[in-house]
Amino acid sequence: MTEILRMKGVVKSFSGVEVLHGVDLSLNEGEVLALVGENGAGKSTLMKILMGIEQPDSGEIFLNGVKTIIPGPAHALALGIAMIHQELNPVPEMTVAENIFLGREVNRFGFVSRREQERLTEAWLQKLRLRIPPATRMRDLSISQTQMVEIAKALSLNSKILIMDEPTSAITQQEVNDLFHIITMLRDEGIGIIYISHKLDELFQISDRVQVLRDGNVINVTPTKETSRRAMVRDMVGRELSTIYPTCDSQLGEVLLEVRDLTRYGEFESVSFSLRAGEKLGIAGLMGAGRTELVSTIFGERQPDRGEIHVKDKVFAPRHPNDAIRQKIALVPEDRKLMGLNLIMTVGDNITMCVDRRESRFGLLNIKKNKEMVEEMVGSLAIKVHSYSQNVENLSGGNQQKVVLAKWLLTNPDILLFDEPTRGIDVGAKAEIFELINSLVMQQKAVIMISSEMPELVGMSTRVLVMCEGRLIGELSGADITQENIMALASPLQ
Amino acid sequence: MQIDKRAEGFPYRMHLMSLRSAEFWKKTGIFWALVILVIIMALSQPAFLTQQNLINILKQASITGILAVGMTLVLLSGGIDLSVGSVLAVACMAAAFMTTADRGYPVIVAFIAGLSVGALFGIINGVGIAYIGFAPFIMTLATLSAARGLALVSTNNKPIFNLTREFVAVSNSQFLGLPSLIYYFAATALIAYILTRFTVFGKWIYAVGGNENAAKFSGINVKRVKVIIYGIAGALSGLTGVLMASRITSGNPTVGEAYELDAIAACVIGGISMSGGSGSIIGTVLGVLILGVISNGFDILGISSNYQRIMKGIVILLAVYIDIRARSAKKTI
Amino acid sequence: MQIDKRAEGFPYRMHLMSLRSAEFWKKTGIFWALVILVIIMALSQPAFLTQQNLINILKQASITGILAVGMTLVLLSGGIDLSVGSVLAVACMAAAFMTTADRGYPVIVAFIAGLSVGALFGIINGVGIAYIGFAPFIMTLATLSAARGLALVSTNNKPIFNLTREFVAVSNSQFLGLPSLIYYFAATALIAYILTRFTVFGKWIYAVGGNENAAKFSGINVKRVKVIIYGIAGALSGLTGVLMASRITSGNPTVGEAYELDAIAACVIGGISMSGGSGSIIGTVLGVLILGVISNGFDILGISSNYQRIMKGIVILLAVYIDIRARSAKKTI
Amino acid sequence: GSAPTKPQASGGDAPAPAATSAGETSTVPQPPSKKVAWVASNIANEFTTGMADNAVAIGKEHGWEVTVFNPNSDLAKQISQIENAATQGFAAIIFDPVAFDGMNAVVENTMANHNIPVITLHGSVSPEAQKLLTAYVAVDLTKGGELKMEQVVKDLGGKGDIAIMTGTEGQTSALLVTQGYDNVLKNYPDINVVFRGAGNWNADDATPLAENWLSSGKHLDAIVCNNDGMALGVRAVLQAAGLTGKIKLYGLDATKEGRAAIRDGSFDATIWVDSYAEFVEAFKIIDAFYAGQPFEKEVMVAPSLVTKDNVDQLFPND
Ligand SMILES: Nc1ncnc2c1ncn2[C@@H]1O[C@H](COP(=O)(O)OP(=O)(O)OP(=O)(O)O)[C@@H](O)[C@H]1O
Ligand SMILES: Nc1ncnc2c1ncn2[C@@H]1O[C@H](COP(=O)(O)OP(=O)(O)OP(=O)(O)O)[C@@H](O)[C@H]1O
Ligand SMILES: [Mg+2]
Ligand SMILES: [Mg+2]
Repeated sequence: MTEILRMKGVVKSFSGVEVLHGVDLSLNEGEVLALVGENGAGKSTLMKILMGIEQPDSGEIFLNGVKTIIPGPAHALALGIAMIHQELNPVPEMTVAENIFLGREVNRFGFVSRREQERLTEAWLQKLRLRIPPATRMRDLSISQTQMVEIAKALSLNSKILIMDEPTSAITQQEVNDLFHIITMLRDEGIGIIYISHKLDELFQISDRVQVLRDGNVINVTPTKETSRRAMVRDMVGRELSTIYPTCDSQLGEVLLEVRDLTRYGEFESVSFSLRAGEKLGIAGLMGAGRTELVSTIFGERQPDRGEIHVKDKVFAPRHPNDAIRQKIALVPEDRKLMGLNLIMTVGDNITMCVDRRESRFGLLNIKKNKEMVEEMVGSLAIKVHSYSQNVENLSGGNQQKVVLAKWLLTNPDILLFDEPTRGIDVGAKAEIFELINSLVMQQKAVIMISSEMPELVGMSTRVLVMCEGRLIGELSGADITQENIMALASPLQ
Repeated sequence: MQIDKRAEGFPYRMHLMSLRSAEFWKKTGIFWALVILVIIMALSQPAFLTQQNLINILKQASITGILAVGMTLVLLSGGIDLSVGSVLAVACMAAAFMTTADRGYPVIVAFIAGLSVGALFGIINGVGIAYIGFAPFIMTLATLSAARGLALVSTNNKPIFNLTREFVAVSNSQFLGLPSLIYYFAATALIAYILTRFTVFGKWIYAVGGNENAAKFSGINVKRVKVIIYGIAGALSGLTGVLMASRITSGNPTVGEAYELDAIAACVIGGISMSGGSGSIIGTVLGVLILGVISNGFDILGISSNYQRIMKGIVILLAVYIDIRARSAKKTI
Repeated sequence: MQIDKRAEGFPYRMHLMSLRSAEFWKKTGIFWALVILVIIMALSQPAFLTQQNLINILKQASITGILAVGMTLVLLSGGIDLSVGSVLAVACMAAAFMTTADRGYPVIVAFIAGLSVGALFGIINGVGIAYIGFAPFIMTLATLSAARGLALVSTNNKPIFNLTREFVAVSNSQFLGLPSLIYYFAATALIAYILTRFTVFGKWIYAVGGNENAAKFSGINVKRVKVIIYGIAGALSGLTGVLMASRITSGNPTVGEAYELDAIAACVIGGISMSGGSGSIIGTVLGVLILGVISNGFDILGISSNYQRIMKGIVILLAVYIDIRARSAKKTI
Repeated sequence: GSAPTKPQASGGDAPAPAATSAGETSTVPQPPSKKVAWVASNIANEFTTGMADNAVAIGKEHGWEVTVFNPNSDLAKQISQIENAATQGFAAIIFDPVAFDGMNAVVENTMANHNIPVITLHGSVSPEAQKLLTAYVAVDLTKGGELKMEQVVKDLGGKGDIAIMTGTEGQTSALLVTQGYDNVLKNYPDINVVFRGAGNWNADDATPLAENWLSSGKHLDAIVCNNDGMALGVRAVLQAAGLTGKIKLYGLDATKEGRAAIRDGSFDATIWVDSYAEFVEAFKIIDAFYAGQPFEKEVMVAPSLVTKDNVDQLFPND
């Protein structure tokens, strides 16, 4: 096997803080290298350096043994390096085809050959078994569809080195399988792939070697076959972690939330269910099943066309999320960048956003109390920040997600709606979040959890609702909650 | 072609349908606003609908129109260009300087002078914004001030009179019964339409405005794209300067004051987003026509200019309101 | 309380230090630009640094200053208000109308009239933007046009004069050796500083400007917040109208033309982002002072107004450049 | 570094308002510097540029160094500039007010705190402020408007349809000139004003306005403009429509191009204001002030009508 990439002693600091302390990395032809580590370990930063998006403070990059300087993404692309970015980067007003061919449009004398582009796009989408018309605008896609398009885009670049930074964080099992199929093909063609993910099962399925980063240092590099899940987790978090799905047996209490015949045309139809105190209700479904729309309607972000919501036996017709917050409902939205966070605001300000008014006196911010609350949340969720007055923008993806969680926990809600709460979160943190969810239900709170990760739903839920095409198809509880059962219900083709 | 089987299902199909009709409404909302406006004007004052007057409207809208086309490119890329009016004035002086009867250079020299002066300012704007990192607002505000100063300094405030007949004919002649200005506008709009709709560079404009990071990560030289966009906008301001000099038969350093507001207004009325990445040249042209109809119609109705200001504000809002309603129509279907 | 143990380590402390110095530079870049500007002016013209002249600068910057404070709130929320100059004119007419010698209402009536007229326009802007969905640019452009028309129509273009002595004293008196206008500006800036820094509402302004969607999901009534912001900006324009009427000892419908550009420029120079969510009132105040020093200093140096325009453009860019360099300094530490 | 604040020798309540209290040589004020401020109303067109040139040239002849301030028609800015000039130790301030009524407070403060001559020129200020001023040199713009409209009436034989194009609404000079038109028009009911519109003093706004008037289908015999700049814009429209001579055209200012237009018949009349003479008067007053000699407190410069008949006589050097 020939080595096609070697990074040597890469050091990188932001605002004077070193986040990579001399990292080495090597990649062979036809190999899948898994890069793992906690949130904020520096995985994305290392890859951005390889893409020329960030410049290293010191260190060297060798491509096929030749020392190379990569001043920008255009250069990296020209060298045959492509990347699926962790943070999705669609151009919302442009079509799928235009996004995929952005920067290298199929053209004749400068005129875009739209048909040809869409034809090629169609082909790539089919490889991923993605059924989106190539002329659809990106803004009309759901987050998972967007992710798939970005994957298609990176694949279509036909590069020698392909970086995938958490490509599966927003897609369902079916799409993951399609993706892995393609990864295997690419590997066999001799392409080197760097694969970053927090879903450890995937790594064992797909990777040849694993490199673990912790706090900007390389902890371990081993062939995947020679390591175990347990060892990998220990390397990542620096301690033993027994299980990520902690058990708890909470008592079911009164019905806190009841939804009857809730409908928004074109999004979901005639959805009815109830939720009890102390319950962990999972909602499963394929992408586009309408789960996000359902919970945002309960949260008052949009209004139903038909049907009723009851909270503690009283009719609840929220006009605005604020009404929901007053009823002690919280929603951790699926897209943290779009709906969860103010990226150009500080960590502290984001965390206290929902409770500022509650803590204020005469409209003045209670700065002291806020600081205490922020310290408490940062501590209890182990959010990795340099300072509370750091902009959220510069946090690693996982830590951003924790900030959203912190913000909602502070409102002390009774009903928590989690829409993909563990997206992009590392194993350690995932376990902490599940621990947290358990402690919440132990306090007789009710939790709804939407997740596209079946094991998560299986591991955590006391009951699972399955949605398909906007309708509630089935309900599973107890021992019936298995991946197979969920998949069987969620798939519309049967 | 494979089509998603689920697409046959009820909610999805409805969704597609509503989307399609929504696109239709979205694109034509402002068109209907224009139609309604024209009908009202025609009913209030029969002279409005005469061929001569309609030609007048087009002619008078041409200069703002060309500026608005340049502005569209800039807005699409997520920027703004406040300097267009001042750059117009500099180009106006330059063109007039070249074509005074005693100097008497041919008309083409005036065009070259005006366009290059304009492009130069545009490129300065672009470099300041893309390479040095000035906010577009502040960079072009500085150019607005400096270019106006330059226009005034060039002749110490005095207009340049006595231009050659040939040059005066540029804006004041007719071709196939239509004033030449209309052709300049039409050609500019058409080229810009093709540029934005069908060319690679056009896609890059939308990409830079829609998501600068995505553009950068896709290997687009965002900085160079910006410089070119501002350069084009500058050159178009230069073009209007040349046409203006011919139209007012003199080089006047005070022309074009506050034209940037009209140009931006035309774009925004036409649905160009101020935050970049969405809108089309067709919208801009409709916006230009709406502004043109308003100002011509009110003049013809003999409404005093104070009341015109009040009405202009209200009519612009009404037009945009019709557009907003049309756009949100998809939500209520 | 749990604190991340890693935070106690060496890198964290170092980071804090460097952050502090980066923050320091970031916040003070434009301050140093102002200092450098003042030094240059003082060296070129000793009369510049006289106490009397410095007071003059503050006094003359006050009206733009108050407008800029209102504009800051609007820009922070991700909007823009082009109507401030026109609203100023309407309020100026209203205040003058109340205090003509023959009507002779007390001064407070003029303030109430001016502020309410301003707030009314502001609320109209806010409702149009938040509830109907007009783009801020187009909504306030319409108000710019309509309000100016209204000011002119109100007395058929004629000024209102012969105001009471008490009212004239509002802007033309001194207190503790300083012109009263300075106190109005200082008070407005101080209140706005407290509002933006220490109140819940102030934080909501940033939240709305930074990510409107996230703000909505956090339970903030985004629409209401916007209406209030535009209302405040309108009321502040109204206040400047009252002060202006007193300063010019008459109600004049043409005052305040193009003031919106100066107000926005002051904000942008001071580092307020045009896309909302970041910046501070202190920056705005520094921006106002920079513009004030430029216009006063150039006059004093006897630079002809055309060259002033050129220089103004260049100096604004230089000032912002110093700020940009200071901000990026953190990257090279 | 501000000027000494001696009590003002001349003033509105002095029994002989036309002269300083001469004789008390000990109170003859000393000029604080050799600088004189000319605070224009704007410097945007040929006429106002010419004024600034005249100010500098004539000031120099009288031994003053003239600094030109341009508030660009912004009233508040003009007030600021007068304040700055006063505190900066200028020996005299001459200004052309942007607005008639806007200057009371600044004139009052300046006169109270600085013992320097403050003179209005060309435009005028309200009576209260005028009383306080050292002197004023004024042009009766209303008179100019009247002269011109009389000529229009004469040219049309007392009957016809006209359009009036004003400068920017609300500006004093536009108001005064238009007032002059109306003073005359009220005596001639057969002159019908079909349109009134603002051309904002410049050709680029005048052009489309005139085009729209013409395409409205209404009959017009004459277009009367508040200044030559707008009339030149209208001229291009008339020429393009082949209506030169059929619709009479009137300007004001008698700029160089305006005079040429009178000569070639494309303008029918304009009004001349002699800004050179105005500045000569103003500097005479300043000199007399610092020499402790008496001077005229009010100087009126009459505007004159310029037509084809007298243009060569008035401007022999063109
Ligand atoms: N532009 C930036 N400015 C300041 N700090 C930054 C910036 N980008 C990254 N960081 C910091 O660098 C560290 C590494 O971030 P990085 O995004 O590489 O983590 P990661 O390993 O990809 O984590 P995750 O699994 O959460 O995506 C984090 O502490 C982050 O806060
Ligand atoms: N921005 C949008 N514009 C128009 N339609 C949309 C948009 N986003 C989603 N939809 C449609 O709404 C429906 C539900 O989509 P959504 O992806 O939010 O469901 P979900 O169950 O939350 O799935 P996911 O697992 O992807 O979060 C789908 O029919 C989808 O096509
Ligand atoms: Mg990452
Ligand atoms: Mg979803």
